[in-house]
Amino acid sequence: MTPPDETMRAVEAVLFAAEQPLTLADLRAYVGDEADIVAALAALSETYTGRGIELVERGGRWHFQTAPDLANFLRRDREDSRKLSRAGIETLAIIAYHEPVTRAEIEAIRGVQISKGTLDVLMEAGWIRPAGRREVPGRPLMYATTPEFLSHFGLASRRDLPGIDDLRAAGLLDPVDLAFEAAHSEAGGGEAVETPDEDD
Amino acid sequence: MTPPDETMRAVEAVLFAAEQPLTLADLRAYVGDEADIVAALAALSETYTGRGIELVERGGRWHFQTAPDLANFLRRDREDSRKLSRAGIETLAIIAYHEPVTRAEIEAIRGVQISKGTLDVLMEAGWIRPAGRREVPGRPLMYATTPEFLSHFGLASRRDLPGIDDLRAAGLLDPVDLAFEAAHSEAGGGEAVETPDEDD
Amino acid sequence: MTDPAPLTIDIDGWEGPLDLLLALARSQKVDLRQLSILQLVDQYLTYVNEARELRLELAADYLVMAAWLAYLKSALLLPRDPEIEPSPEEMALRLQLRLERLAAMREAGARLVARDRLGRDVFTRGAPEGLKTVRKSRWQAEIYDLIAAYGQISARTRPVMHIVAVRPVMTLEDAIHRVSELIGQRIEWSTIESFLPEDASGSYRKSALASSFVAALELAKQGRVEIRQKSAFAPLYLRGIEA
Repeated sequence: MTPPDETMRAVEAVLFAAEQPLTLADLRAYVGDEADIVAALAALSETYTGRGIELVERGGRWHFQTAPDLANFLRRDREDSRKLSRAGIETLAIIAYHEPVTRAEIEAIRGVQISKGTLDVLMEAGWIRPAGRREVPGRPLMYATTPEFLSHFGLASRRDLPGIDDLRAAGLLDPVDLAFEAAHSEAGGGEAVETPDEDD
Repeated sequence: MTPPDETMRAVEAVLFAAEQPLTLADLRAYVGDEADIVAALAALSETYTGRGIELVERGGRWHFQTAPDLANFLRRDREDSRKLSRAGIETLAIIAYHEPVTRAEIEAIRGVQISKGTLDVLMEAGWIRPAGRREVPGRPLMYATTPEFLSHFGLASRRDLPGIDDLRAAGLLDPVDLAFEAAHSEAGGGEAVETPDEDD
Repeated sequence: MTDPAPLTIDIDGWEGPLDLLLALARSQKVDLRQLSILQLVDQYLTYVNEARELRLELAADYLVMAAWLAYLKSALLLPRDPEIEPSPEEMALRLQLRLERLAAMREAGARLVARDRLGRDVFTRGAPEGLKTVRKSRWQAEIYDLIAAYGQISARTRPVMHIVAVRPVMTLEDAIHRVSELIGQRIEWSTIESFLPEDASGSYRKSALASSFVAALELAKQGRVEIRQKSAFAPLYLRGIEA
C-alpha cells in the first residue's frame, strides 16, 4: 500500500468533506495545481479496496461511498409490538370469513366505513393481500388472507375458522341487547324472554 | 496493519454514513450485539492514523473528521457564523471548567452580570444545557456543557479541557471563599496579601 | 507611586470594573500572585480620574469600585485597627483571588476557542448517506379476538329473528268479556283491581290490569260503565250503569 503523502491526504480529506462529488478541476482548486491529483486518486482507490468505504468515479466526478454489500448495516429495524385496533380485527375477520372481498363489501358487512389505514395496517402485518378485482363497475380491488395470516393465528386452513354454528354454540353470536334484556327480566323475577344459551 | 474484517468494515461504513457521532450502543444497534465493536474501533483508529481522515472519540461518541493539519485545504471562505463575543467565550469557559454552575456563580467570577443573550447563544449553538437546580434558596438553574461542546472543540472528555489539571491543582477552580479560607488559615491571618501561599 | 504606561481611555472596552482591574494588573507585568495591590489601586484611581477629566460618563459600578479601592488603600496605609473586620489585608486578598480566577478563565476561554474546531478547522463528512431506523410494528392479535370480532359483527348486522315466547297474557277480548260480566254484579264503586282474577300474579297480572283498563274504557264508551278517579295515580273506580 502506498504510504499516504500530502496530496493523497488532502484529496482524501477534501472528498470526505465535500457535499457533492468533485471533478478533477474541483480537486485541483482545493489541493493545488501542481499536485498529482490523478495519482492520489489511484492510490486512494487502491487503499480503500475491500474496506467499508470505497472511492468511486461517476461521470468524471469522484466521491466516497459506503461499500454496497454493507447496506444492510446502515439500517436498523426497530420492532414495536402493537395491538391491532378494533376496526382492524373486525376487518380482518370479515376478510377471513368472506374472502375474496372488496372494501365496499367489508363495509356493508361491518355496517361501518373502514379507513384506508386499516387495510394498510393489515397489509403491513402481512395478513392480507390484494386478490384481483371484482368484475363489476369500477372493478374494485378484492382482498384475501395470506399464508402468514394462517400461521400467525395457528390455522391449518381457512376451513379451521369456526363456522356460524360454532360461534352460536360458543355464545359469540349473542346480540348484546338480547343478552341484556334476558339478564334484566330475570332479575325482575319474570320469565319473559327465552333465555339464550349463555352458558359455556 | 490489521486486514479489515467484517465488523471493522461495518463499523467503518456505519460511522461514515452517520449524520451524527455514534455511541457504542448506537454502533451495536447497527452492526450487531455480538460484534467486537471496541476492537474494531481500535483497529480503525490505527488504520486511519496519519491519513487525511481520522477517527475520533468525543464524549463517548465516535465520528470521522478531517485531519486538523489539512485545515488550510478545507477552510471555507464563509465567515465563522459562530463567532463568539468575549463574554460568550468566558462564560463558556467558566461553565466548562466549573460545571454544573449557576448564573450567579458565573457572574461572581466575571464580576459583571451576564446579559440574557450570552447564555442563549451558547444554548443555541448546542454547547450548553440546563443541568438541574442548585438546592439552595431560590433553587437557581445550573448549566453544564453538552456532548456537542466536546465534539466541536475536539475534546475526548472534559478531562481534556486545556490546562484543567493545573487550574484545579492551583485551586483556581475553587470559589473565592474556599480559596480565601485556605490561604488565610495557612498564612495565619498575617501578611497574606502580597504572596498568598496557594500552591499545593 | 510609579505611574505605569498610560492607558488609552476607552471605557466602552471594559466589561466592568473587575475587567479593568485585571487589565491594569497585567500592566504590572508580574504573576498575579506577586501583584502589588496598592499599585493596582493607584492605577485604577488614576484611570478613573482621567476618564472624569475627559468628562466621560462612568457607569456607577466603576465609581463604586473606585470608592471601595480608595477606602482599601487608606486602610492598608493607616496603622492597623484590629477592631475593623475584615482586615484590609483580607479584602486585598479577596480582590487578588477574584482577579486570578477571572484571568484563569479568560485564558482557558482563549485556549478553548483556539482549538481545532469542528466546522472551522476540521470537518465531518459533507454528504453522509445517513442511517435509517426502520420502525416496524409487530401487530398483535389472537385467534380469539378474531373469532369474537366476527361473532359480534354477525350479531350486530344479521337480521335478528324475534321469537316472542308464549306469554301469559289476558287479551283485550277476554278482558272486555270479563269486565262486562262482572260489572253487572257491582252497583257500588269498585277498584279496577277487584276485576282481576284472584290468582293473577306477576306479568299475567300486569297484562290483565292493562287489558282490563282498556276494556273499561271501551265499555265506558259504550255507555255501560262509569269510571272515577280523584286524581292522577289515585285508585281507579268502576261501576255499572243500570240499563
